[in-house]
Amino acid sequence: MTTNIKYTFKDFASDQDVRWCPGCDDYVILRSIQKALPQIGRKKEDIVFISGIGCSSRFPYYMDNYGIHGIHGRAAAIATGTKLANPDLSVWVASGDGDSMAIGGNHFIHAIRRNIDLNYVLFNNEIYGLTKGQFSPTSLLGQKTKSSPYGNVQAPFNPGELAIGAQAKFFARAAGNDAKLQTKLYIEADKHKGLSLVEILQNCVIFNDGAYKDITDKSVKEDAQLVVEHGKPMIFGKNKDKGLVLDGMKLKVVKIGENGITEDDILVHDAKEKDPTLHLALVNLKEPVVMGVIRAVDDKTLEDREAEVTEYAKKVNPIKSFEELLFSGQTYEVK
Amino acid sequence: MTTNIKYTFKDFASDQDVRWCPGCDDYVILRSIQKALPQIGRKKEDIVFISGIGCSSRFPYYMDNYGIHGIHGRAAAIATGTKLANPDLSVWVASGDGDSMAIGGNHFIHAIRRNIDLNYVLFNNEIYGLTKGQFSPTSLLGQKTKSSPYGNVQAPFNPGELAIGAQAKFFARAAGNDAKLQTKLYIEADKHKGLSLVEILQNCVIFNDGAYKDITDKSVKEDAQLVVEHGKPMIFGKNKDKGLVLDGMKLKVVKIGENGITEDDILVHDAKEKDPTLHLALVNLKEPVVMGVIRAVDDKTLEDREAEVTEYAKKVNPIKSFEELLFSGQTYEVK
Amino acid sequence: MSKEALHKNKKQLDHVVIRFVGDSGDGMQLTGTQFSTSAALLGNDIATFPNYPSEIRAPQGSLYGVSGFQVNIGSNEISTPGDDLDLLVAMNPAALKTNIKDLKPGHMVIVDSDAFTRSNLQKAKYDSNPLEDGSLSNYNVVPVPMTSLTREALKDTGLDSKSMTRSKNMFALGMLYWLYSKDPKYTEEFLKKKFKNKPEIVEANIKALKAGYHFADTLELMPTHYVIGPAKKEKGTYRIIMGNQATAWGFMAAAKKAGLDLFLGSYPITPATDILHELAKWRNLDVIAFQAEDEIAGISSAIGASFAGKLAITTTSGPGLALKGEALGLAIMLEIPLVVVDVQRGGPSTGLPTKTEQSDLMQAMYGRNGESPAIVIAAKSPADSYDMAFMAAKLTLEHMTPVILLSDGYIGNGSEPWRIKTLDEMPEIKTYQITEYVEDFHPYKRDPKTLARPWAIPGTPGLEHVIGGLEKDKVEGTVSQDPLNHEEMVKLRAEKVRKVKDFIPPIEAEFDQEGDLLVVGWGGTYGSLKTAVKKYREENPDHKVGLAHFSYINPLPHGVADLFSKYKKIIVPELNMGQFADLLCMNYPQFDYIKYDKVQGLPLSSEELIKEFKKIIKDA
Amino acid sequence: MSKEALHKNKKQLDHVVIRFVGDSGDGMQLTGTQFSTSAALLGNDIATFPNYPSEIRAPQGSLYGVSGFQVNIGSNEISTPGDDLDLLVAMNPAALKTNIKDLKPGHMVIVDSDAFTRSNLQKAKYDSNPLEDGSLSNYNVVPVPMTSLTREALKDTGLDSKSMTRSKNMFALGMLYWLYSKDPKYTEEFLKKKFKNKPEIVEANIKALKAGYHFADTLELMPTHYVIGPAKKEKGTYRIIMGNQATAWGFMAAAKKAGLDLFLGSYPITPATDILHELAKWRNLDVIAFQAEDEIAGISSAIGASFAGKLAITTTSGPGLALKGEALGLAIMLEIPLVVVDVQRGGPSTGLPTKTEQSDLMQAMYGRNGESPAIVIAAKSPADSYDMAFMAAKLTLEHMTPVILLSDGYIGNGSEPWRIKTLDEMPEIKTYQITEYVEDFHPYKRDPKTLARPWAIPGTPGLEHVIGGLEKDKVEGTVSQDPLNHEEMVKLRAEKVRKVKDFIPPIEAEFDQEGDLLVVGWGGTYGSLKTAVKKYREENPDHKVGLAHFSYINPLPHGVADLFSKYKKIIVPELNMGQFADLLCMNYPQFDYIKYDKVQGLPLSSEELIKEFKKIIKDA
Ligand SMILES: Cc1ncc(C[n+]2csc(CCOP(=O)(O)OP(=O)(O)O)c2C)c(N)n1
Ligand SMILES: Cc1ncc(C[n+]2csc(CCOP(=O)(O)OP(=O)(O)O)c2C)c(N)n1
Ligand code: SF4
Ligand code: SF4
Ligand SMILES: [Mg+2]
Ligand SMILES: [Mg+2]
Repeated sequence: MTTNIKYTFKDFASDQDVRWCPGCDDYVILRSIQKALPQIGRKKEDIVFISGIGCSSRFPYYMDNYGIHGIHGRAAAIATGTKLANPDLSVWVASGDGDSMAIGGNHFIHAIRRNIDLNYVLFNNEIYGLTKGQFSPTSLLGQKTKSSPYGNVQAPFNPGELAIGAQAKFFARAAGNDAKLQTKLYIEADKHKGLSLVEILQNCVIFNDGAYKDITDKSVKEDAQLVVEHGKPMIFGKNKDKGLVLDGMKLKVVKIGENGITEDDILVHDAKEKDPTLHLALVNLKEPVVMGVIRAVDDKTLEDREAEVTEYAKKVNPIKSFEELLFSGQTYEVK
Repeated sequence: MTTNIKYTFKDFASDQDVRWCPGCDDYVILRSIQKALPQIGRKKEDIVFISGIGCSSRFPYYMDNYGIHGIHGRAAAIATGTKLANPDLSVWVASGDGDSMAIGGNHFIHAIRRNIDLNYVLFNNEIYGLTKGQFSPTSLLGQKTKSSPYGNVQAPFNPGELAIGAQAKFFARAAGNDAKLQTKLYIEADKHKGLSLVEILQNCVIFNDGAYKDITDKSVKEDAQLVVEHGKPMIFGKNKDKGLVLDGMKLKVVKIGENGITEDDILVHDAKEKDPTLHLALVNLKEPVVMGVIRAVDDKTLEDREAEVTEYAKKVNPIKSFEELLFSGQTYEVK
Repeated sequence: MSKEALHKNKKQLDHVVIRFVGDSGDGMQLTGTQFSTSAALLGNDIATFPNYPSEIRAPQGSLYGVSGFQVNIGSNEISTPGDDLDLLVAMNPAALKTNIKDLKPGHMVIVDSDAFTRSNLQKAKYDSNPLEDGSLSNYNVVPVPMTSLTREALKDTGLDSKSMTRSKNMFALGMLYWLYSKDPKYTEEFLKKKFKNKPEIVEANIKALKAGYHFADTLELMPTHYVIGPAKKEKGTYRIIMGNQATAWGFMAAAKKAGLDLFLGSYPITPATDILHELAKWRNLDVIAFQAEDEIAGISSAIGASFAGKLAITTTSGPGLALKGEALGLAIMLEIPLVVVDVQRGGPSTGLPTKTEQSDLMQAMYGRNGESPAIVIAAKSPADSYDMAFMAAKLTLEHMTPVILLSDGYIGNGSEPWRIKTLDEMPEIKTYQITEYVEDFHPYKRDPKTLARPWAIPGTPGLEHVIGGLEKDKVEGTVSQDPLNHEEMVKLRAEKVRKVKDFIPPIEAEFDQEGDLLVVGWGGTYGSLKTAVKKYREENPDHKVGLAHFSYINPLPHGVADLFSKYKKIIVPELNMGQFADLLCMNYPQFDYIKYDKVQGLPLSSEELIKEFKKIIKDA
Repeated sequence: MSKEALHKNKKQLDHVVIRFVGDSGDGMQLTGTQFSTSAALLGNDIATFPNYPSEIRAPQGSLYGVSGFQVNIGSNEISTPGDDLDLLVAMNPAALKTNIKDLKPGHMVIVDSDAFTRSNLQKAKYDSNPLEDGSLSNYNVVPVPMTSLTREALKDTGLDSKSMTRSKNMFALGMLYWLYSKDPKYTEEFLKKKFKNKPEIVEANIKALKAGYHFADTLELMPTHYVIGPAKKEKGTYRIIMGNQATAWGFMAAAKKAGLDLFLGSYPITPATDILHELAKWRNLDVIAFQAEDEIAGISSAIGASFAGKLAITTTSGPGLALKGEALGLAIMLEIPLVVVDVQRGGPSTGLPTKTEQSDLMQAMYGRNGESPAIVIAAKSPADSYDMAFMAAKLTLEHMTPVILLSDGYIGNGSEPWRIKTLDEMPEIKTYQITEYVEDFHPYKRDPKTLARPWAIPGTPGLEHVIGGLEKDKVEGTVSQDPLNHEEMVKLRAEKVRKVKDFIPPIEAEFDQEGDLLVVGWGGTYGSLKTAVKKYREENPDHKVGLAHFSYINPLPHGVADLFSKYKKIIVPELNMGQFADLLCMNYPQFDYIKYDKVQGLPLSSEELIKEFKKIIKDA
């Protein structure tokens, strides 16, 4: 249910002290969501935040909405129940890379394939924060952590790639320090019907500080990030002079103005293309890292399909009430 | 360890009665593996089959090798332990679509991303067989089963797509009734170092009979299937006159001889291309369905990386024995 | 003997135990169901139990592919599908071989003699034909060439021979109807309805049915037929209900009664899956049956749905319950309504998945980390599953803490007549749900009577709050690591479960109210125990034996010590290694408990129990 | 008083309990570790316990961000980190506020007075400055401007002010060294080694350390200093060891002793993760520490590794054990060696993850479907974890059935001196492993002594076989659904565990061997119980009190009933709601057990125990 009440971000802040480490990107995410919600226009009481366990999963405590701080890895499964039970709610998941892709990997991919209408915020800091610094399924090969003192040997997932493999219809990405883009993406995520996955490249200042600095530092970010927008050419760079073109099946960075390349040669981003091939390439691109809404394909949601099937059952099932059911089929009287 | 012993397929058949339903494709898979193993040239005692629970997971009982019939969904995790414990073993996983992608989905994607050298045979019958016919994560939308009497509302995974999302380095596919191709693929799977996933489109005669008949029936299969081979043009059809070309980022079927198209225009299959984009497109193609080794990219295996790290640890760790460890650091005498 | 004479030769029986056995493809389940349904419709009390092979469709004629269906019909109260058989119907050698040991000596076995081919004998690992080698001389063997007789009867239908053969189960059924003087009309009606779009099938089946009936009528090998009079049962409308179906319906009834929708989050597992199948049918009646990706997602989705205000349940069997432990702990910590159904099967691990056992009791009590008490209750028969499912829902809603409902393969798959209980007959269910703003709301402020907390539902303005798995402040529910608050909360959660004692019926004994021996049971063994005690008392009228059957396990009901002290001996028969006896010992160490444990994947038989009772009373 | 006089004013103490508290960033863990290590190196017995906040790095100065480290050092046997404090060192107002209640009245609290700024006082929710408002008049408050004194001392180092401030913990440590007459040389050595590439840090820290030492020496506020003489300990080489580290090493020792490699499959969870961290370091010593995607994969990979011939273990805490239940059932069914370590924490659900509890005992016993008995043992102290991990490995290898080893956050994170036990001192471990062809191999043919089965390893020619979770034939291990075979197997698996009784030491009592009261404990409470019983007997020499501490829980050791019958009363103090008492009651219902339960996330204190003992003995 939408609302006419004019909220400010403060309306979404609970009275609990926020207990993340000073400097953690989680603060930026919190604030960005609190800023997005008034623009989304849903009633406070219709919004639910569900999380697992991890630093990131403390999130619901800091929101003044309904919420469950669940158990490790099960946020998506819990949220699925909440959303199926009441499709009118706006259900958000807040979950870390470990929570979502280590112990919670199965629920993660299944929620995605079912296209249930959740807004899923993935706090990817490439580390287990709460348990003090073990490698996660997104940690880099060779990364030294408490549980990989000689370097991590387990090749990482790329969350967007995994999501596309699991049939994701919506995938967006933003840097942990980019409050503005984040706010925008949360609004887009909410607008999109179906599971909206937003990956945040979140810096953990304590156990994996600087993991993204080559992408997110002020000094480099404009050349290291390409923020895509549906319908717009994929141009980036400090001077807005770089862009993507197709080279066979691969993406290539070109410079506008060099070798006769003009803006018109640059690929125009189509987030709504059903075929995931190009989106996969975008998701996997390393230089630049692609931010923004990479994929946003309309499709039926799980709830839509549930509703259809319910309608159908109502039509075809001859039994119309529980009492009728009790007496259906072969019964007999004892007198 | 390879062997000089000349086995026949009978050497790999255990003394247990095979108890699948008459007509089940599982028999074909069993026989094809038993035929592949003598050609692989590994010693019987070095081969281990590990499974979960399901009709398909009864597989190890019928092989005269070492084996574990595990618990539902955990085959990949158990096999990971076995292979890490002894990389010299040839470790095979036999698992159904439910076992691998419902309850076992998490272990499935993690085994893939780690690229541990398992040969993973996925019996995909798009149904839960052993529990008598509920929809599985690969069942079609709308499919009526015991647990979806009004039609399935959960959009299916495509196993190859999910695997590529999880960083698969080897993916192959064959029809359940195609013993010859299967035998070949099992041999290829074994040759490949790293996780080799072989999806079998397996017909369940009891609960999902005919699920693949439009692809696998004798009468249609040559036009419905494209069997790819590395380095060969992707040509198919009863008359070998159809082929794939690239149309932007999409695959298109063309007819050789029409519109001036010659064999030379047809895409040559490169299973070794690291970039997964084209492989994803092949995996997702519906008409024709692509069979054979779609992706086979060389990369380090988990065991390789474990071995490297062990070497490294041996080099850098100043403590060379457990006794030394006991007395390392600050100790003191009480007299 | 003339036909007329034959007809007069009717013998009155008060009950009879029959088992139909054949290949998975022989239609034994249908035959058994039809026979028992007709009997029930004609007034008998009945109890039935199917016995599936663990293979889906084993090779024709193989020993492990034998499928069976047992039925006990009687003119007085029937509590179990019966122990030893009065009649065996065996459609092939494998079926004969695997079942003959259960037939009472001297009793009749009807076989399809056409099926005793050399190849079938070999598959059944018979060295010689048992119909000929005298090995069955202890039994009254009635060989009937059912296959050929059926084909003969259907030769004019135009069906192919395979299709004709498929009707031989109806031929067998017809014989049985004659033998037990039952009118085949209900089966005819059934066939007409079931195959209404395939008139040729209806015709063939009815023809075969009649042929069997008439064949038996004329057959000299069957000199007698039997009458089993109608049972005295409470007045009302009845239907035959399977345990799993009754469980499903019990929850539906509770949801209606509480004014809530029903949400099931489940993952298929034998022998619980039928509850999922059943509930999946009724999405037009406000039931969401969500098949999740695994058991953990099953319970987790139910937790999410409960938070959103549904009556939420999750169904499984032993291995699945093991997987749900962590999430169940969360539900206990959250203090939300949730029912977990465990239809127990043979363990440990995958164990004997299609067989029955009661070995998950301790798991239900303790299978979670930390101090995490749950209400644990158990159904005692197929029909009782309706009441206990209803009760599970009522307790979880009225006490705001999870309930585990234990059933088992035996009662889950078994069926019996059930006097239909409409919603009017069921007790009220009051919930703690709040869906409108209230002043002074505190998520963990409790109702002193039950210690239940309010259940404010998302969507309700002004009551926004967050619940979670960390220990929480005893009123506000916010995270609290305070030592004394934790201790208080641990005790509150335990006390909340203990208080349920005041809301459930006290334990009572059936039969003798004091005396030599108290038989103590719980869950699905009720029918066996009752039959055994009844028989024992009939045979030993001067021995005083009572039966105390527990439907409520945690907390135990009031009155236990009082009752136990009235008997000289206490025996606790269970289908496990004595788990309930151990629990009793923990709670009432002042009594001696004689364990009687059976772990064979089979129900208790009255014979073995009676033997044991005798021994104990003699020893006393 | 002259300096000399001061120096002479040394007081002998037999033990002292000190707690260092400050912000997470204040280095309290290092300070405490250094102090206790030095004390140990200088001959004291010690026990330590860290107390981390549950937040990673809470805001500076906040109440929930306080990090602490407690140490008990003594000249006689020290069994616990101590109850109430003799000395508190508090680096800021929040640290003072959250810890002062544990300081004994009249005792000394040293504070960094520089940290008592208005902003810090506010963050600590003090209305007025406790150093000034008289609220601490019950204590001996020693305010020291540590921050400024440290900066002053380091002003010539060229460090920036933030870096200088960071050394104030060394200043505090220096004061303590003087106060307890300890030579700071070990810390100097430590600093030189630890920061060998940062000489400026070494210099600054040593300067601060010395400054603190000299400051205390001159300070009039500290008129006395203390001497704690060396403790009498068994001869040998010692080191200070943390419980989790000892557990890791115990398994390494067992693997070496058995001639096997060690495989750990684990998923991080507080407070068990340090075992994973520790083992991950030693891959050069034939240890594979595999961090899996979740707990289920952790145990499953260990099962796979065990099948392949490794000594396989999996480590976790309560919620993780819940998740492992199903797979543990498989391991029990397979009859393979496997150790599951549960470092218990406060439950239920996520509970109090950083606090200690003993509430997983019942879960360890029963947290699986079906009849699935496991061997359950428990470590009683940090150093004992080495022996019990070794023993867990020995039992699982010599009996071919899984073992659950219970530890807890208190002993897992605690540390104490440990006389290093080399492999020579450890008992032999014989395995049932077969790696070469043998005639007449049957995978489930048992050693009659232990009922263990042979452990034939893949790669061995001619012994190919398949094991699985379905019930199996008692000799061949092939699938068997036979009812009597199942019953026999259920009993065999139980008997196998029961037989372990003959291979473990019988229960014995410490202190009085009969008399008024037997204190019964298990696991990590040993130190607290021992301290309490010792003290109690000192205070009440005519009361006879014994202590029976259980390391073996399933099976219970021989001699229990005999021992219990020698005392008038039995008390069972536990950090749960009486789970062990319940188990005892189930096994030995003839005794009355007085429960003493504490569920606060805290260890037992000797004071509370002594009070309880008194009450019981008086009531008797
Ligand atoms: C069942 C269970 N297993 C393990 C844990 C321990 N644990 C808590 S959070 C966490 C990982 C946190 O990493 P992530 O999800 O990336 O969140 P972050 O802290 O980095 O935000 C782990 C392993 C737990 N609480 N429960
Ligand atoms: C923990 C657990 N949950 C559920 C089951 C029940 N179960 C056994 S096999 C199976 C699914 C089988 O489907 P699939 O893996 O596709 O194998 P198939 O039988 O089709 O070959 C299920 C749900 C189980 N044995 N254990
Ligand atoms: S540990 Fe890392 S992720 Fe967690 S709160 Fe601190 S900075 Fe953030
Ligand atoms: S049920 Fe289906 S998958 Fe299972 S054995 Fe039969 S045909 Fe094969
Ligand atoms: Mg993380
Ligand atoms: Mg399947």
